[in-house]
Amino acid sequence: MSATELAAGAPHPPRGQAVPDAVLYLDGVSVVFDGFRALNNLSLIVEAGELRAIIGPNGAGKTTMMDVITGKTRPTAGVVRFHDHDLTRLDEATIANLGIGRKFQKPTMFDALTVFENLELALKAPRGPFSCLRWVLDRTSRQKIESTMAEVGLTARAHDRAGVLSHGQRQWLEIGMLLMQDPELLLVDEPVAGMTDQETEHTAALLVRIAGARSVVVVEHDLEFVRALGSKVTVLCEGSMLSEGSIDHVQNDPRVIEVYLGR
Amino acid sequence: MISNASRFTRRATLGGLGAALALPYVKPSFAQSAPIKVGVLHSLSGTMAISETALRDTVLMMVEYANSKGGVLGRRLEAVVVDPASNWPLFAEKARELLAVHKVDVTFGCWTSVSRKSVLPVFEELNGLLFYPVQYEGEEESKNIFYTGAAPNQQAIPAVEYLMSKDGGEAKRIALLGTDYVYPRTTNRILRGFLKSKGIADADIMEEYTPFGHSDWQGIVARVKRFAGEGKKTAIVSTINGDANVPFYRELGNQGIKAEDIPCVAFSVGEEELAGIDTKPLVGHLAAWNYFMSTPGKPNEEFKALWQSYIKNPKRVTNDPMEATYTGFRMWMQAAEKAKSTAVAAVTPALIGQKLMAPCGYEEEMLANHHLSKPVLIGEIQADGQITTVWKTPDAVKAENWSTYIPENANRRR
Amino acid sequence: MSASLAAPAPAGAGRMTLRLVLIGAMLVLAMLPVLNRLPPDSALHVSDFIVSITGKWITYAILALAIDLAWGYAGILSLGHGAFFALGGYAIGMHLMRLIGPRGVYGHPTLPDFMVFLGYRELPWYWLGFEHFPFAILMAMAVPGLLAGVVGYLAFRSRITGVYLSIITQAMTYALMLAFFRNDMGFGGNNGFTDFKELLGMPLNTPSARSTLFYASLLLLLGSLWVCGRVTRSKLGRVLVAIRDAESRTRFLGYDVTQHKLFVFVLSAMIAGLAGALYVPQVGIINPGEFSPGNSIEAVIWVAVGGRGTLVGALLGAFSVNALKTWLTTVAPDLWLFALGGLFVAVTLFLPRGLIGLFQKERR
Amino acid sequence: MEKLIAGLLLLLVLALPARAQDAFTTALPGLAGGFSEAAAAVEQLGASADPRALPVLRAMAEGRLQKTPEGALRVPQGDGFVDPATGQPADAAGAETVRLNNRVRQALRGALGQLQIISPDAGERLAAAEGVFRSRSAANVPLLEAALAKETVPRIREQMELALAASQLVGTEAEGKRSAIARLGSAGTTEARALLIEARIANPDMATAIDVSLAAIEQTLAIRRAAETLFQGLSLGSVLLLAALGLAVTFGVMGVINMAHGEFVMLGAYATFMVQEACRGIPWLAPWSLPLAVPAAFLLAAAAGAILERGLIRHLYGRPLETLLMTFGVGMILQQAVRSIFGAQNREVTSPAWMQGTMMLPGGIAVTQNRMWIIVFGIAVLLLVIAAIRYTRFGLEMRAVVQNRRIAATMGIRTGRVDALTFAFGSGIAGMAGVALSQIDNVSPNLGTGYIIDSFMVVVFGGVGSLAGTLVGALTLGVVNKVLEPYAGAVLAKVFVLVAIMLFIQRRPRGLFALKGRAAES
Repeated sequence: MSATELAAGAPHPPRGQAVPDAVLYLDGVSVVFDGFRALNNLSLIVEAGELRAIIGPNGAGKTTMMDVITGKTRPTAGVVRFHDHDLTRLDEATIANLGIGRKFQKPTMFDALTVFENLELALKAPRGPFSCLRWVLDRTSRQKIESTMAEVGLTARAHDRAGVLSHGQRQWLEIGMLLMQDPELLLVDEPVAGMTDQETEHTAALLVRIAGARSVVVVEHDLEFVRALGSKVTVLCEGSMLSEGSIDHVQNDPRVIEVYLGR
Repeated sequence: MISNASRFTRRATLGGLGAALALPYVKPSFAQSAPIKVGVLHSLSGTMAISETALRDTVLMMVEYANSKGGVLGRRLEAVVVDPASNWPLFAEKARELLAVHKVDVTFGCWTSVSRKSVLPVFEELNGLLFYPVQYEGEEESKNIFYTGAAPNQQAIPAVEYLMSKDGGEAKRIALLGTDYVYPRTTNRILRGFLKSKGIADADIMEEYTPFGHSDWQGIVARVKRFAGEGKKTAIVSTINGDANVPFYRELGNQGIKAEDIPCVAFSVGEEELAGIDTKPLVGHLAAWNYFMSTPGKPNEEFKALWQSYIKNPKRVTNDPMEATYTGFRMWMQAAEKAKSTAVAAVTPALIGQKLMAPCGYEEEMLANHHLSKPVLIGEIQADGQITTVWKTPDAVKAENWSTYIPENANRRR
Repeated sequence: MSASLAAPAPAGAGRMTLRLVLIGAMLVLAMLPVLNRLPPDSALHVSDFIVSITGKWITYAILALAIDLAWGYAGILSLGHGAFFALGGYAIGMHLMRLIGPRGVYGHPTLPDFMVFLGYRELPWYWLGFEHFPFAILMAMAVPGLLAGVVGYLAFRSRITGVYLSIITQAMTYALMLAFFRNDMGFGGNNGFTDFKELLGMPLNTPSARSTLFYASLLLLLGSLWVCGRVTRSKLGRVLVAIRDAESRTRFLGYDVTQHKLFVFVLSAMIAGLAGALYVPQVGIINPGEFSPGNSIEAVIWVAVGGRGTLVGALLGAFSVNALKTWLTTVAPDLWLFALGGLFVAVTLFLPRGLIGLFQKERR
Repeated sequence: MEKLIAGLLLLLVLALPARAQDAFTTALPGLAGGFSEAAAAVEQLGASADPRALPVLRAMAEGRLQKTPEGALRVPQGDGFVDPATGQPADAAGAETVRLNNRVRQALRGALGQLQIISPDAGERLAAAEGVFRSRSAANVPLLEAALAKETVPRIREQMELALAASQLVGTEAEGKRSAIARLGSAGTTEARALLIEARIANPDMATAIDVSLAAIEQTLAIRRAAETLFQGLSLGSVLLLAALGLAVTFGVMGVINMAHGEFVMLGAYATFMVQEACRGIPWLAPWSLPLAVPAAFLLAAAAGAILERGLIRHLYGRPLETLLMTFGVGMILQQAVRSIFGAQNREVTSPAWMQGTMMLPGGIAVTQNRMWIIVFGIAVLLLVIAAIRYTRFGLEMRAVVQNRRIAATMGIRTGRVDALTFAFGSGIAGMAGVALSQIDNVSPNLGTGYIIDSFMVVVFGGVGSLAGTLVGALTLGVVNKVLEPYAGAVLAKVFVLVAIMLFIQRRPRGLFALKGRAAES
């Protein structure tokens, strides 16, 4: 059975119709670059408060899917909704302000600014130029930043420039920035690359804790980590969904074993 | 000979903000026996360098010449050269520097009208003395400036009269082509008035302007050809500025516009400009100026010899603005000797009425309006890049810087 | 995009010294017109020339500040800031032309000479209102601001960044230059405006007018420094740095990059316009040459030489390069382009942080 | 040819000694007089149909006729001089050239036309017919009819017919006029139109016939004008293409913003000048100096480019804005260096004969030779660039380095060397553009500054990194500019084009031929 058929056969409601509890709703999304199909008729539903892990081999379309959701890439076809908002018509900043936060595969932040300043920029607050000009850091905001710094273990480095942090610290800082945004949906791309086992464990716990109040989508290679998350898993392959279910379910799915795990 | 290092400048070597702050503590002071300072305000870089560097050299040549004759009033002359870099505000700044810092006694400079207009308030404020050596549009008068180039009546009108004469080909239709700035605009306005007075209808006049340095003349030359193809003998009057002339003449030659059919008379084209073109296809096209290198006579032989020995190149050409610089410089020397002073207040009245047998072969006189009387020469371009005179006024013509063909001049404030 | 050359904030002590130096420099500048009034034989006398040229440099410094705000902080390398400067200059130039009134050569009560001459019967509509000084000043800010707003909106919205933006802004100033060179535009063509008589009732070309303009420029410099400092030290300043270093990341944080860039670009253009408005009465001429792309690049180079990303660097660059240029065009009229060109090459190669980087290193 | 005629003349003079008062001898001394006198004498000599007049007038037209201080004329022949009045060798001490003005030149053209219309040489007959056409004299009708009766070459026949028509039109015979009007109507040239417009005023009775002919001419001219505008646009486009091609390589392929690009073009123009000066001493080489200049300009500019890349630019990779500023400084230095070496004045680069004048395309479309060659040259350079990139080892390595520097390096490609070569290649192309520009613009230190912004606009408009985009971009801009020019004027046309490009880039930030997909994102 081909991947397309599988995806088509997956249970989901007819196109364009909102699903009651769905926070994120992708249906029939395709992205074509110069003839190359990065996403092929992909459908995905993430419900409120859900923690979802997405795995797949290189080139499966994980990052492209993130790009589509956050408005960086426009899909060639398909529906992408966040609650009632059609994400295919919005730009990155608007999408971010709707409550979708993203952590990049390669930790990206502002190297010229300090840890504190990076978190301050991420803090949920009016984003317009005039508001930024008038912005004064009040006590609650400061406390929020400080508690986040404590959470990600960067309190000691508050006034160091982000450019001098180690790779692991940068991962933490970016997670911290994500927390500061206070988003409803978090898209987390390979959060534990470069982390020690202990840190990985800590991250997993953190994500599980967060997921209660918001939805979290995690893309990861590290199967141990995914197992630690204990969430529903979606397997992508060649731009389409290959399998979905618990980690045990997908690990035993022969198709998954064939294209991914079995290699 | 060229003193560039005043105390002001030497101390400023500190550079940077330091230099800016150090400047105030330095003030120039010159001893009584100090040499006479001659300011040279010509662009040595930028777009105008092509025309103005030769004038800088002419002034330097004249300084050397004057010193070889024992200086002026027994004092040595010293040139102060600055580079205003074809940048008009920089002209004003450099003029101020020459007058206020270097305390020059006289300045030779400027080519474009805008550079002159830029420095004019500075010369008036600081009561300096400027010799301006290029033909221009007139409509100006300053007690601090002497204009040794032609006014419009000393160039444009005789040239068009010539075109309309039997010898010039009896032109009945005129295409006025110019660079879009004040000299061509004014000249063409005066010419329009003049042509109207000669009974030429507006429909028989074509007027077109192009930007500075315009290099693609295909369309315009083709339009002139079409204009000429509507009957009646046609001529071109070109007030195209410096750089744009080479591509213009090339296009004229390549599109086969022969002087016998559509003669083109130019007002800012001299031997220097032609040096960049192969003139064989252009033989017979005309230039109206007040001096040509080919002018016969002893004064011109002396001038040419002086120039070619100074520049150490027996092939270098002379041109009209160089001659005007030379004439102005000689007249200033005469006036300073007459006034027994180089003070502006003394030299200015002494300059009026100065006469000189100029290289153009006529005796020129400085008039009360600070302009010269000059002959008008019409020359034809030759295959060797020289221009030979085919017509000239019998006498030197007095300059009218306020043209009678511009009606607004009647209301002019005096 | 370009690799970030993030200028680190000078360490606390360094920042303090820098500020002291800056205050000292400002005080010295403020003293110049006073020293100018001393008798000429006094050891501390400062010549008119120095006062007038320093006044001009101050306006250049303001322009440099404006460029630095856009480039050093927000990463917008505009090669068209000379156009904003020139537009501000034209606005005040129009006012100065209107003030000449019947004192023009042709004695026309309202029309400037060049219009009389080109056969205008009445003032073009876009000249109306310029007889009022406040209106002219408003326009000196509004016109550059509006142009920056339109060009910036179109460019930033389409995410034109880096060298593309530089090329577009360069084309903008080039197109304006060509347009203003046309006599038919009603701005005096190549000759532009000159021979101004008075401003706010005070005759120009007098020492007192010069010192007034000097202080006005200095005041504007301080005001611009304050505004730029206010912006760069606010959260907005940090957002700008964020945009400079990682534009798309800033978007994913929910910042509307177009708005922020537009804000700083327009602000910068308005400051440049005001600088131009003070420049013109001091040099006594405005003409389309000010729009030439070379001028804008040169102004950017002042900032590069001084050190971008620090406000003091911009000032240092503007003063030092212009002082050098004034000095060299007299001392070495044939060679100064070698020296200046060589300086630009050397600075970009060896001093990526500009002259200010030298001081910063020393202090560490 | 001349010798033959002179010989015949000599025989003639010997055979008919001293025919005292004929037209020739009466008119001859007038040539040495003032301009009006000379013009009148030339006309008389032309009308005399005396074969003795031909060598004298020809010498005069070519600026070889001498006059002695006493006012006697001398025609140079071999090493000596001949007195045209007697045909005997004579002494020419102190003689100077007889000067001409346009009026005399005009008369000479008509007179030579009259005398040469029955010349055995086809070229001379054609020129003669043109000369007679322009002199518009009714007196020429019999002469032309006689000449036409003998003429067999179609091209000359046509010109003679037109000359005849022009002569008949100013005559008195109504029948001749009518046929002349019809003949000129089919000529479709501006000269014919000028004649008819003038005739319309002189002959109100024939206005209808003339209007029909004029309308026919207008129609032909309108088509021709459109074709010529297209040619002008393509010509401007090819200049832009040449100026931008080098940039398309350095900016498009390497991402280096080289503000000194214009100065490399200028170096190419000066190289052309130097090659020309070097060839001047070698007569057989002189006409080929321009083709020789192409490799010379390429090498000079390429060497300068390689030095710039190795010495400076390579330290600034990844910092395009700094590169921009640095190369601006380099441009200043190069300009001033050239100014110091060659002087600020323009340098003369002559066009070889095969690049001068006008060429007639089918349909009577007149195109200038130099621009025609520049179009050809532009296309040739484009093909060369494409070939170099597609089919050479260097091109392959270049593409590899552009796509993935690290992998290219691991495969043994010396990336530094490839960078230097690529930059040198782009600069060399700029140098070749300089050869072409030396034929239409000033060879001065400022040559390059006028082209740099246009070149950038072409590259950005066409799409960075796409040679096809550069070609289409350059030609589009050229043609649009030339189509707008008659309506908006040269300046506004350019301003409109610049604004249009700026707006276009808003819509397609990556230009006409944009690279799509992930590769373009990074």
